[in-house]
Amino acid sequence: MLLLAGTVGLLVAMAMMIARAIMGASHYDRILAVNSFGTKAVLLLAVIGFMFGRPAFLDIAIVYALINFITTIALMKFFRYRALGLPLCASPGEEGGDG
Amino acid sequence: MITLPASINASLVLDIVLLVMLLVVAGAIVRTRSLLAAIILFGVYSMISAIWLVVMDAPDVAFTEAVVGAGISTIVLLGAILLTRGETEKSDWRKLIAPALICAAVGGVLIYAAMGLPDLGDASSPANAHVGRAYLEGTAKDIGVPNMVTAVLASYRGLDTLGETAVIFAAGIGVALMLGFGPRSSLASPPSNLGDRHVTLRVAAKLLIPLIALFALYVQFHGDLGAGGGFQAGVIMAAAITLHALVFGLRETMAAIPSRVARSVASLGVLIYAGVGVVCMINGGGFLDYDYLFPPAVEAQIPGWILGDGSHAPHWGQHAGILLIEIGVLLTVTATMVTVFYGFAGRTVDDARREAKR
Amino acid sequence: MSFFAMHFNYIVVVILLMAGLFLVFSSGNLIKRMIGLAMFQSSAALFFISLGKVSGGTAAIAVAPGSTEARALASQLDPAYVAQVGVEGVVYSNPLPHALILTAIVVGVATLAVGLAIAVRIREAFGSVEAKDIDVLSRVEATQPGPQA
Amino acid sequence: MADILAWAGGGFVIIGAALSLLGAIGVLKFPDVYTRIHAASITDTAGASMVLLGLCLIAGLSLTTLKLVFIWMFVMLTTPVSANALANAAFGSGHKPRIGAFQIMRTDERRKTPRGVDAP
Amino acid sequence: MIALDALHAAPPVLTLHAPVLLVAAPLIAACAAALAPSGRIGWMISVTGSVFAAWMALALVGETARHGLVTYTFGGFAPPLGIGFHIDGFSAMMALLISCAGVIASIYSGHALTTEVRAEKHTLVQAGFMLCQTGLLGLVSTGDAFNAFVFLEVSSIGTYALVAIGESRDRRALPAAFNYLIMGTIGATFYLVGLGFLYAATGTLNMVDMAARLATLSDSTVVQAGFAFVVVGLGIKAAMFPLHGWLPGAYAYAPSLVSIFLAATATKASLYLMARFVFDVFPDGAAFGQGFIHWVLAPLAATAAIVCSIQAVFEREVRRILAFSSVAQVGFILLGLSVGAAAGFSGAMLYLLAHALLKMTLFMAIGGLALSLRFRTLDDIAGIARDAPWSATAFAIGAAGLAGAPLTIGFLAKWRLIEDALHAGQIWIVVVLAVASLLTLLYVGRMVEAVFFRAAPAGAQRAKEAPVGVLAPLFVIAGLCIWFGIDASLPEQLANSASRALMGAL
Repeated sequence: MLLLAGTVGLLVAMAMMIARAIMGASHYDRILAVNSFGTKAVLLLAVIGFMFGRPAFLDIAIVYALINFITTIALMKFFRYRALGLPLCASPGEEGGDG
Repeated sequence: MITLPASINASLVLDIVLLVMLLVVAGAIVRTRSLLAAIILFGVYSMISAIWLVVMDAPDVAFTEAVVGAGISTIVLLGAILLTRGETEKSDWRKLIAPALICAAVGGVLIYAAMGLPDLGDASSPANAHVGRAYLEGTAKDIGVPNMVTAVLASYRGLDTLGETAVIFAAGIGVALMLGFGPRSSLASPPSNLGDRHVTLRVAAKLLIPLIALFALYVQFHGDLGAGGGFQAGVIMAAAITLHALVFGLRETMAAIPSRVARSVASLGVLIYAGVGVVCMINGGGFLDYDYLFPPAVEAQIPGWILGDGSHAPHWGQHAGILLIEIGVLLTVTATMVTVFYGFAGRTVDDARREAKR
Repeated sequence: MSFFAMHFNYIVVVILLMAGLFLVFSSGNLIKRMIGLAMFQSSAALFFISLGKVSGGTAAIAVAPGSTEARALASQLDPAYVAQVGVEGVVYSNPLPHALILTAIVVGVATLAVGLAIAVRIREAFGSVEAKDIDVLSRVEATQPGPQA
Repeated sequence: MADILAWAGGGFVIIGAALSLLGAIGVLKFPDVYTRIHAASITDTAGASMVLLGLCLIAGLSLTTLKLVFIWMFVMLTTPVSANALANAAFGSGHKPRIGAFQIMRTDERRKTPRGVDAP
Repeated sequence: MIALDALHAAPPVLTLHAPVLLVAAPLIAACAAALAPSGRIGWMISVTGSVFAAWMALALVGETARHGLVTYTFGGFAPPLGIGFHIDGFSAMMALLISCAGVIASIYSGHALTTEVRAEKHTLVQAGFMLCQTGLLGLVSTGDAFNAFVFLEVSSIGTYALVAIGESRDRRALPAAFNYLIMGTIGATFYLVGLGFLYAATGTLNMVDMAARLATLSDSTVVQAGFAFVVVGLGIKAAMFPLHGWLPGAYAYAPSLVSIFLAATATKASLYLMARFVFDVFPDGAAFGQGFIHWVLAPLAATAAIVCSIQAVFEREVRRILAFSSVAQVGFILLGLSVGAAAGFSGAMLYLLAHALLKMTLFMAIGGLALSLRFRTLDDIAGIARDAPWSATAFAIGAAGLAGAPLTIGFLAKWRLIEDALHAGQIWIVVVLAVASLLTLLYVGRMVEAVFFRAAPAGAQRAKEAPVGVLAPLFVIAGLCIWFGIDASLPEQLANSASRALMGAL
């Protein structure tokens, strides 16, 4: 029962994230919304697994957390550098840039 | 009349709530004119449908949808709009009439037909009662792995999965044919005009990449016990490599895994899969009949303790066969996804201009 | 009302299918068409998975018969129902559609990758990914090279 | 004993969900990207910790707990990092915060960027 | 000419496994070709794989002629639990057609690729080509409806990229490939949705089992929707009349290797699957039954045969003429199928074989000319017979066959088609066939006139005769067109056995 309440709370939070992702304003807001949505989805998956009596599904939650991170980095990189293949700094040794 | 307990009602409610969310997001995708917003929303769409799949008792599919829809598709789409343009033009409403009519016609037929479908969750519907039930009852006896989806996928319908691997391989070939094999212009140059260091990100990535790869292996070898399998593991492995490329640059990644190697590994994976089938055939069975994977003399030598509660016949061949073909799938999928990423990320607008002039 | 709830999945499937198809046909932008195509394909996935659901079922990953987990799962259901549709005391959903849709999703992502790769090349060759511009350029091309154009 | 743990676990899950909900309200209501990132990342880590702690209590000691701990580590590692990367990217591309030290903008500048829409 | 049931092409061990070797050989060849160090070796691998597949197909033709039906079970699980191949005369004929087209096209590709595609991509093109062949061969052999979907997609995804690499000759290949991809995927997904309905109604995916269960079911909206979506989906893939929009572009702008192979096989493999569903899976009465054939299939096919022939008459680009003609010919075949329930399918089958041979000849002759000359319209190839007499001769043979000139297989096939229609008492079909044949004569006449009887425009680029590597497979095919026109016992045996297979229940 308590888990059900938790589920409902998370679902409402996710719905709000969807609203933010649709309204957006800037693309950074959208990325934020997706990222936060993903985190909540991870939690929801974990809770659902317990609620349905199959906690073995936590693997999916792990995958979610992971993919969510990578997608966020890719999106961030997309906006900042307009290229996916560039390194994030000059090279492992020296840190380039002028401020 | 059987009364439904609370958990079933909960799952029905979850089902409906998630589907409504899905509809809302789909509507937003149709409406938005910004391609980026559409892509981001499509990521959300995949995430919702993955949660829905868990609610519908399909964790394996949810796994795949999560790694494919939210992961690979988003990254590939991003790569594609980098090389194209971000906005769509507003279309004239008169041009929307014909598509709307076609869709309405198709939808009308479908709705009409769907009303004749059995109720959701009807255990006695033909779909669930005939062959599907036979798999539920037969897996323990025929194959001996707990995950019945893996059993169906890898053994009962192993040929489908061979075809699926071939499809992935074909996609890798297709993308390589279209976009080439990785960077031609200098991608080593850092974004020097931006003063970012991203120390946190680099440290975190260094920590995470081995963990992700490890997790991929867990998913791979846990696939016949729980949700997971070669395809999912392959995409996760490719995600680890993608993360490396995103943070440290494509040059660094390609120094470790050249595109030539990636392509060879992709075809190697299909060869392993087909090879298992051929070995079974040489040993006297049908193609992909894993029970014939080991000649009887060899099978007799395998000690009983390797797998075993002894509750069912051991099925060494089935276990080994599924393991081997899943490795084949893993190799093909990882290598193909990496090839696809190289194709999209390795091309820059400069390349495009040069190619256009040629 | 119950009929509606029990067919709600199919209705959503149809709406998503229509939305995807509409996007494919109405959008001038090739990338957006591919997104529509992906949505369209995913609706087929939703359809199959809905067909394979069994009320009160659990994922088709065998639970050891007689274990605590199995008993906990069965305790939520009517014993008569479990005896009728369960396998060794546990009710499972149908694994076949799951296996099929795994394959279909893979086909979908393969299509997406190839389609986007072609779209990128189109942009490079024509300078646009709007179907309108491409049509115009193609038509011009069709009349150009012939000596009596 | 098990009952008490289950109830306590459920309580933690609800607290976690409530935190996530609060964060979501923040993301919906706050005026600019930075405040929204702030709201989301703090409540996400805290909420996740609470929910996962609660689930740990319910699960008892098993492989499941290990996985929960793994998820927790993962969330603690990735959420702040992505929030940081996001804020970094937003700031680097010239988004101006609406409150705090950067609040004092010239009036003409403020007029140019309507509420909720960012400068390119 | 030998009788097919005396054909023992392969040793018994191979014959036992011929169904799977037929599909596995090109698949393994595809992997090997992708690993090959150079394009030349990739080409050899591809030829070897195709030849092996053709050998297996020949063995299967013999087997089916003797036993009527060859089944093969995968994974040791009998259908409907596992996947089984289900090869009868129709499948065997299609397998032989596809694999022989593969052999011819892959031999031809040795020369053609070097001028059409950049060297670094040769191995990949060969791999994609072999995958395409794998998919089509699997499609015609499998007895499992979902497995057919998988094989359909294996071949399609390979094909999309192969069509698109035609951009190096004409950039319009790219939008054509994209269109093909969109329409192809919509078709495949429609098929999948239809399959979902059929699965919901019957609970099985195996076609034999499905047919058996459908026969016991009363006609429901679910079954009808399943039928409709399967047919529309496959109709898109087979370029059935109003759904053929993708075809002209895809065939016209693809590299010649691809257009040769596609023109001979791709739409026909989808037609095969559609025929399986319409005539085998849905026995008379289920779904829309005869009503569908009489009121939907036949009229659409007739419209296709006439409208697309007219389009071909008014088209200026050579390859597009051939492509439109392909859509029209699909209409001919469908007309043949629609009278089949009454008069037997052998006319349609013969026509299918004939059209594959003739279109291959035409596309290959055009491809051979294109090696030395960039051309698009009929004007560009005016008078080319003086520069490249051999290619032009082969082209003329193909064109004559298409027009239905006596002493070619085209004449025989048309004759049989008309005979079948008369036998079924469908006079209007005879009229349609006659009108469409006249139109065919018109556009074929235009092409032949341009090639042979018009002077080359002054100052135009001169073509060179195609190299021997191209002329050899070209003349093999052109020779077959004539030989079968004189002694048609082999194609007739194939067509009759296919027709029997389709007439009898699964």
